[in-house]
Amino acid sequence: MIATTDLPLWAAILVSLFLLVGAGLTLIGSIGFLRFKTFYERLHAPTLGTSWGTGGIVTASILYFSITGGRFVFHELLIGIFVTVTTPVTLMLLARAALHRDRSEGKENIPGSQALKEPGATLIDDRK
Amino acid sequence: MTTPLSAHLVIAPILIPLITSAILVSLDERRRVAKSLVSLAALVLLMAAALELLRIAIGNGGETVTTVYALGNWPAPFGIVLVADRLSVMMVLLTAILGLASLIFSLARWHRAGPYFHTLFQLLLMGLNGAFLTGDLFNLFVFFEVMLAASYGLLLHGSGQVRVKAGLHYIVINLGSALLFLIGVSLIYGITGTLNMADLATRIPELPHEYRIMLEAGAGVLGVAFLIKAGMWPLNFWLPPAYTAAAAPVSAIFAMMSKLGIYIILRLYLMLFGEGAGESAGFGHYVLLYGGLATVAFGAIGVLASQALGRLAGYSVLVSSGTLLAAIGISGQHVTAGALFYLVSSTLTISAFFMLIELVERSQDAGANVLAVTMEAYGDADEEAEDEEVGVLMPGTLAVLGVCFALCGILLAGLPPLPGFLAKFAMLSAMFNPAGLGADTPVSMATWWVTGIVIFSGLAALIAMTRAGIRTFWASIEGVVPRVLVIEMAPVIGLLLLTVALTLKAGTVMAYMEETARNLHAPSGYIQNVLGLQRIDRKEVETP
Amino acid sequence: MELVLAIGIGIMTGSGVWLLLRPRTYQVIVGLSLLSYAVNLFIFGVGGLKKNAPPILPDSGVVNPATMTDPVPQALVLTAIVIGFATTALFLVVLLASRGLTGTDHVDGRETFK
Amino acid sequence: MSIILPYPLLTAFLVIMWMALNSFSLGHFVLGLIIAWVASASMAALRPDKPHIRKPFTLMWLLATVIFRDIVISNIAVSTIILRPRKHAPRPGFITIPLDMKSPSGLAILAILVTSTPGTSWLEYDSNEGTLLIHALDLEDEEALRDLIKNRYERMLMEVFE
Amino acid sequence: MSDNDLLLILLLLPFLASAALAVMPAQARNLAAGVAGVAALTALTITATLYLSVRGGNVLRVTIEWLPTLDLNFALRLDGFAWIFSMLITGIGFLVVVYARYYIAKDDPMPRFFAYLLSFMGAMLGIVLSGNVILLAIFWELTSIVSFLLIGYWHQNAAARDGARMALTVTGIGGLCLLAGLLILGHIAGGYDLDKVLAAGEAIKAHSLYLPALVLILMGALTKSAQFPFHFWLPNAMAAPTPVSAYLHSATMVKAGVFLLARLWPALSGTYEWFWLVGFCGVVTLLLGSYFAIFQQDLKGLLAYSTISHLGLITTLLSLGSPIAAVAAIFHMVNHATFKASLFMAAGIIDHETGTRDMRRLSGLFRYLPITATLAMVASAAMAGVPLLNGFLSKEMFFAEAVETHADSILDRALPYVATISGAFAVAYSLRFIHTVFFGPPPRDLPKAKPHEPPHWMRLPIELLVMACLIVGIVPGLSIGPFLHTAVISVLGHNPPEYSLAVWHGFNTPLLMSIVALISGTVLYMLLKSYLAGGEDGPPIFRHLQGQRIFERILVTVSWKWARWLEANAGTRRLQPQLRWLVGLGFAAACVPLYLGDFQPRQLSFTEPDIVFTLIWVIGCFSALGAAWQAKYHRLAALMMLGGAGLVTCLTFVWLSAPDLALTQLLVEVVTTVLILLGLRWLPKRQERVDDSVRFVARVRRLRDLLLAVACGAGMSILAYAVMTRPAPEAIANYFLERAYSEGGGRNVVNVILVDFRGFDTLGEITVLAIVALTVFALLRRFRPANDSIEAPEQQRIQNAYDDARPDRSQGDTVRDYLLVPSVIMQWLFPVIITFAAFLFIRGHDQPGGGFAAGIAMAIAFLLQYLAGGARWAEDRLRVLPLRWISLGLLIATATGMGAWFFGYPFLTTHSRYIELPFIGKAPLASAMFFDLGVFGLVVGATVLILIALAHQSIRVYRVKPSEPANEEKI
Amino acid sequence: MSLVILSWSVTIAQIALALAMACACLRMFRGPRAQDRVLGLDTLYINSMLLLLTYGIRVGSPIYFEAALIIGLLGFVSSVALAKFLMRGEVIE
Ligand code: NA
Ligand code: NA
Repeated sequence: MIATTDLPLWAAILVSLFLLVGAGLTLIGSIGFLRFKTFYERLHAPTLGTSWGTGGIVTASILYFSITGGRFVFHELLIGIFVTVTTPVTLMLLARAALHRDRSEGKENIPGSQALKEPGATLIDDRK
Repeated sequence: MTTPLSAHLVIAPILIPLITSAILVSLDERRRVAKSLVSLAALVLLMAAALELLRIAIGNGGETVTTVYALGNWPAPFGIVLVADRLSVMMVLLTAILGLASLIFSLARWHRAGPYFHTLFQLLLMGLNGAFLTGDLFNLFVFFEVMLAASYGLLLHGSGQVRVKAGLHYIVINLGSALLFLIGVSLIYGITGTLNMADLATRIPELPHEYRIMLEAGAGVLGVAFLIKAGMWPLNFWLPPAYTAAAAPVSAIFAMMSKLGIYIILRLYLMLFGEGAGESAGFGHYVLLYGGLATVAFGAIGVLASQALGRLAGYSVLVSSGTLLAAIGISGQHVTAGALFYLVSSTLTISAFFMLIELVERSQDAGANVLAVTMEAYGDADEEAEDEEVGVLMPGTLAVLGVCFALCGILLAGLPPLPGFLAKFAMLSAMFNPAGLGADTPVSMATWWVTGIVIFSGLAALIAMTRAGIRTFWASIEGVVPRVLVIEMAPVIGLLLLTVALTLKAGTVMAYMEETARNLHAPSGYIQNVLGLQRIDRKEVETP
Repeated sequence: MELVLAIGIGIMTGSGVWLLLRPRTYQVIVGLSLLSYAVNLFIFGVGGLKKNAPPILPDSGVVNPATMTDPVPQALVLTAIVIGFATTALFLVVLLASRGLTGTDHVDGRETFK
Repeated sequence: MSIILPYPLLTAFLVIMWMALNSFSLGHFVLGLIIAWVASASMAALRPDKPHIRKPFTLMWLLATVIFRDIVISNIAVSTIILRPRKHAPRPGFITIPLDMKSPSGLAILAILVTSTPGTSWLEYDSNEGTLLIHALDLEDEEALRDLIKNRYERMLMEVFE
Repeated sequence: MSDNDLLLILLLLPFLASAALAVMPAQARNLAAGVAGVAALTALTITATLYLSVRGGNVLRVTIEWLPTLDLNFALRLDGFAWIFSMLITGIGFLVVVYARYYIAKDDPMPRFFAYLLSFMGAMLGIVLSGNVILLAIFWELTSIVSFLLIGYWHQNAAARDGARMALTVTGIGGLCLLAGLLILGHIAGGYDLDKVLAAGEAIKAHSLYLPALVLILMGALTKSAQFPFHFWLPNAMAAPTPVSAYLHSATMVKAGVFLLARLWPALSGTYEWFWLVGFCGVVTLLLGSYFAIFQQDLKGLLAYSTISHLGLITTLLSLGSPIAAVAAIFHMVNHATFKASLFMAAGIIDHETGTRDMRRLSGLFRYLPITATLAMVASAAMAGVPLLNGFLSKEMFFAEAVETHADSILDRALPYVATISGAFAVAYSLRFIHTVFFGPPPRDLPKAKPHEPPHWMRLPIELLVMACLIVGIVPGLSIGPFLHTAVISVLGHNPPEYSLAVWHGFNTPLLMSIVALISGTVLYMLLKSYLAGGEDGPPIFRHLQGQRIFERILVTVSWKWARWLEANAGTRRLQPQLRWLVGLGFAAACVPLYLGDFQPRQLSFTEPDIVFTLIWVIGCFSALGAAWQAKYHRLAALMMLGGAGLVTCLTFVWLSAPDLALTQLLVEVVTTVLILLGLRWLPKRQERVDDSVRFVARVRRLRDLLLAVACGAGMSILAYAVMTRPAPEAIANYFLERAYSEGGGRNVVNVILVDFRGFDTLGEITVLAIVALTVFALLRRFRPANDSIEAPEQQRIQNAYDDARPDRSQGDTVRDYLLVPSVIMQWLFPVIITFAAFLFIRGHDQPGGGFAAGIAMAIAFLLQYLAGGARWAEDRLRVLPLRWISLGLLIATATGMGAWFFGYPFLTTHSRYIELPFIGKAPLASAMFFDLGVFGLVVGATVLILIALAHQSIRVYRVKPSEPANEEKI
Repeated sequence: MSLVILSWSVTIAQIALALAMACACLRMFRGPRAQDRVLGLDTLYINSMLLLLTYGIRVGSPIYFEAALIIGLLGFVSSVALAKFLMRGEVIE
């Protein structure tokens, strides 16, 4: 079903390599995401997918379309850029939120957890 | 070479409110006078357009002239067409009339109860007119949604707990029905490959069996969506609360909305499942007939059980809808003619009644005035200017209100001589004599049922209206005369006078309805007109 | 593929209907959203399923219609998506208003009826 | 310059983005320029903190090494951790790093770098105290990490932005 | 002026006068009376002159076309019978007007009274003059309505209101039945013209629908004429002003029923059913009415029951089916009208002068009102059937008929005795009327101390009527004879039976019966005298069996209690049952045709399996189920799973060649998620509770819902599978694919459909969006959160408290630090997203994208800045004027559509051509692009408006209301 | 040959990505906390974006690129909103 009549073998191998690396990293990241015990550990896992997971597949795509199209196209690179720039936003905001929630619940082993529990800061009603 | 503007008259009932609303949005909320004037001018234009369309549709020799307008210059089964025939034009005119009446009524106070009243009002009219004029099934969906969206806004106009609660139910039900609509339309498209109503009518008779039953499934689902709008029992419990909760002028125009469901059932049922539909002819007519009867019965019971006038009016909408559904289910040409007459008269009546109720109840106590309560509790300070309604007070208020109330009662109960009676008589007489007077055909069981239930509903309305009228006008403590302005009373009187005019010119009106019904039952003229329309040739026009 | 999609549509419909019949406004709005996915997919499906046959013409503009998927259902779905979005927004605000005015998020505006 | 073209780098990026998305033709250059100009002007309306990139090449060098070296390495490291059996569990933990950099843009780049590198995540930046809280997946070598962020990333970024 | 015109004028005159009276001021008493009197007198004169044209059996007909297709025309028909009735109506009408002028008190609005009275006169004339049975029914109901107003004239009085309502209800029911009956009659006769109906008599009687028609018509006639078992409304109608009673309840309206029976006599009578139905009601009414009359304490009550009884007499006569009986019936109609009207007026004078109508308080009034008393005595005698008075004549005819054998049956054989007994009762109550009121000791405790004779004008009508009784009673042949003859031949045809109007027929059985009745009646009165003087109101035995009370109770039960119960149980005000109906019926509507059509699903095909697609859908299904599972207690989780389902939907669109849909769905997905999140803040907190899941009822309900959900899901699956696997029909799609480029100027066919082929849909669709945005905005301006969500969210309170507690921090530091770095990136993205939106817009016509997608993307760009900096921050920098965008968008789209007009094309016709641009070269320019621009603008405006309006709720300051009990319902 | 290699690798990559999506989805289900779910959804988005890219290679058409681009550029917006909701109880202050 793939219209790749004009793709040379080396290119096919290269594209496949990048593809498999990218997809593999993403899968590993997601497995880690599933396996890790705490939220803060899990936070690391998806970045495999957003870094070289994405990188691999974007590269594969650029290679593939540049070679089949006969000219260099790199608009996929934009995806890489955007993902790299936007993922930190999500992760930062989320991590800080998790920190807040853990602190306000007084979880052990969380930096700053005691600070919230100081007198004057009692406010947690533990609904929800 | 340009065609005259009048060639585009068919689309005027849609564009006039659309453009008006766009202008209204850009006007500042505080410029109420300007907004009112723009809105009023639009309705006058709309009325003029509708009358002109009516004149065209009647034609010279009494034969219907069906005007087809191909949007984007794409011919019929492919592009969207607007079709102005007797029925759609009549509905558009009725919309314009109710619209004008409600708008005038609202100018006394209601249009100030929240932002964007005029805009939403115009868009509601646009939705209604579009739905009446379109010849395309999916475009119908779009206009249904335009109308519904505007109706949500209008129903919630003025806010307050009652409205919001009723509005919530109303919205959920209609979202559900929109989904059914989509399922139905897409199924029909999947089976027949077309969305044009006329084209559908030509394709249905040729469908093989397997396709036909799937088409019927689609039509069934679509039918449920329409029946929700028309208010058939047991899909109508949302209707009385919603219509009651809405502000009076809104309820008054809502009276037209339930008729849209009826209109579309009438049109599609007769066009798609009329006698020419082959194996599918008469599909689901029992549902319409007995569902309609159940609706009348339920509506009548509700009318009896209503303490508040608003609910009574809401249930009257159901009675009216049910009667029409049952009449469509009977599916005889003369019955349809009577039903059309009934449609017009009952819509005018209910609309007038909704407005009247607000005026009548105004005298009872401050609690009845939802507006005042809402304003007091939740109103933003910037919302309401201090000006109390300015305008000429109605002289002889109580007497006028009383007379109008009595007329409404007579109309709702179907008592003679007003059109409520004439229309019921026309329907029943046609049911008893399907082949015309003098042909002693056996009277069908359905006829007995309809007769019985129609009489029962009339009786229920009579009892309830007397009860309510006595309570309101006779038993109330003297001295509390409501403040009613002339511009509030005028639309009520106007609508009621129209019913009187319908009585006096009943012969002419019935002749129109007969011809309309004939066209509906023999839709080949409509179909030929729609499918036969040629595109305007581009080259011909471009070379000067 | 048809089978998978059909089952998927069925499950989305089922979940949506279940939620639609629940008493909390939030459940209803989620249910309606699920139902509109299902219905959109259904509309889309009636055009027939074709892979890699988007109704986008080549530069020449000439095309064999048989190689392309039916664009009409897609156009209908687009309209349906927009209208669905609009009505979801509206419903959301109305349910908020109802919650504000009645104090509860029950669809009937009170906890237990009667 | 600043009125007509308030963000030249941004505008350039947008023009390239436009042409990458459409095509590298004169027509699209002109069109892209117009659109990029409008977009930059609207950016100006936001009145953001306007970074002054002193050493663009240092920045590019930093980015390149991070992307092609640090991130690759940590990709491998984290993959190993994940694929390793449970008993070889890593030693995750929090570390607080005092930062001297105040430039929001510099911090943003730092955040991107830290976050994009698997194995470290940015948790909290306290602007009053100038400290950064980080979570590391494997704290085997805490000092190395501290050193990487403080002395390499932060220092280079401060060179670029401050 | 021709007779035809006169006839028309006769009918219209009362209505015109009524209309004139309706607008007169309440003080214009004399003017009102004058107008009414002149109108009535004119009507009387016209009627009198019209005699010439009906004499000898002629019929005067006027027909004005009204609803010719339905055979309902404004047909008037004056024959002898109608003429004699018209005389009664106009004549007594005139007298009542004169009487009422003096009767109606100063405080009551006289013009209104006369307006009602004259409309009634018109309606009544309408009944008798109708030449079309439907027209007759119309006037019939009109009399009911006007009588309602007349009885309720003193509506301050509860009895008047109740009486009015009951009269209307009963006669209204009757009228509706009558209409149904007439419909059947018209069906059989082949038309509604009276002549046609009368001519079809034999066909009618032979028809299978004769009995239903008869019963329905009788329902009308018997209710109107207050016949058993519908008699009870009449005594209650006595709350009406006396002129009304005199006019409606003796002379005219109650006669309408028997008039109709007589009118349709040729068409309906003479059958077994007729005899039994009509006869039974008549006889029972005759007897009961007279019996009840004896025991009334209210003067008007006595007269009312007497009227009932006399009408029963007429009904009985008509039931017999013999022509002579019919003659007697017609004669008695006239006679009864004269004496009963005068008696009512006399009763009115007594009431007027003494202030009471209670016979226990009235006594010896002869000394105060000698003339009135004399007149009343004569009229009473007529009522009792004393010789030399008109009542005697018709009663003799009745007795004569009673002894004849008609249809050999119990009823027939009992008739002579019933007649005699009722005659005796009539004597008794007539005697009572006279004796109690006028004789005996002077009254003691009258409300008005000094009764005296009324003004002469008030007495004049009685004098005239009593004179008529005497004249007819003494010289019947000379006075009433010819007129009666004219009436009789108009009902019975030109060969009427032999009848004699002589006063003396020799000593025969009827006379004997009269004598027996006179004597036994007198004796009966003597016996009952003392009982009656102190007795309760109403007859013994039946006192508690009051028809009126039973009726009221039934009415309340049926029309209120049952109705409310039914309304509550056949309907619901709850949402869930309604949705269950909706879903269930939608399901049924799809399934029933399939089931009936014996639908065979296709063989499942597993060819071309797509593992990835299947995996995606596994995720999709789990997400959907998860959302359903979590939506109650874990809203956020459900929202995310909903997002998962949406994502799978997008992937499906991509997989199956719908890139445009995927784009749009993705964008909408983002906005919807944010929107719902914005709303979540205002919903109540919910804790997982276990108790409600174990309740049995709840479980059953859930099981039912689950089954419904499963059924719907399965149904959709089957339907979807069936429609997806069927061979594609010859669709309109090919047309679009073929012309999208050549005529639509675009290569993205979906987009060309949206902006060109079906651009009208899009116009509607964006209108919906605009409407919703405005509505949301309007609604949120009045938004008021629930008490328990007014406070800032818990997180903010904790963080603020933390900031406050630390000396080195100030409130807001936490959130500032939180967003410090992310917001920088989010700001960078602002121009990027704008550029991207432009990209989506520009290429839309040829590639996936378009105005809608671009608009949403643009809105997200704005949204992101609100997220980054908060509403105040964003609005400090960006002045988005969403309303402008909406208005402009709508105008641009519409104007583009109208632009085609200038080239002579219909709305929305597009033009595309290539234009030469400097630097750029040839560029495509389609007018559809402008349309899309409108779409873009509107979508940006609407989306932003919705989001902003919702976001602003958080920064609004709400007044906390101290207590609101309605909201404290929580248990 | 290149066709075989490429089609196999694309298929494997797609399956891997779909499995990755399944993992993310599972995390979204299991939680245990809201932040885990948000992260799950975000990962789901990214993974599906990559899947779209591979789909583009598979069918050799750049037409599906925009959908991936939208996820890449705008997919994070809903995650941001969710995160902010967790942190502040409110999305826009
Ligand atoms: Na209302
Ligand atoms: Na009466």
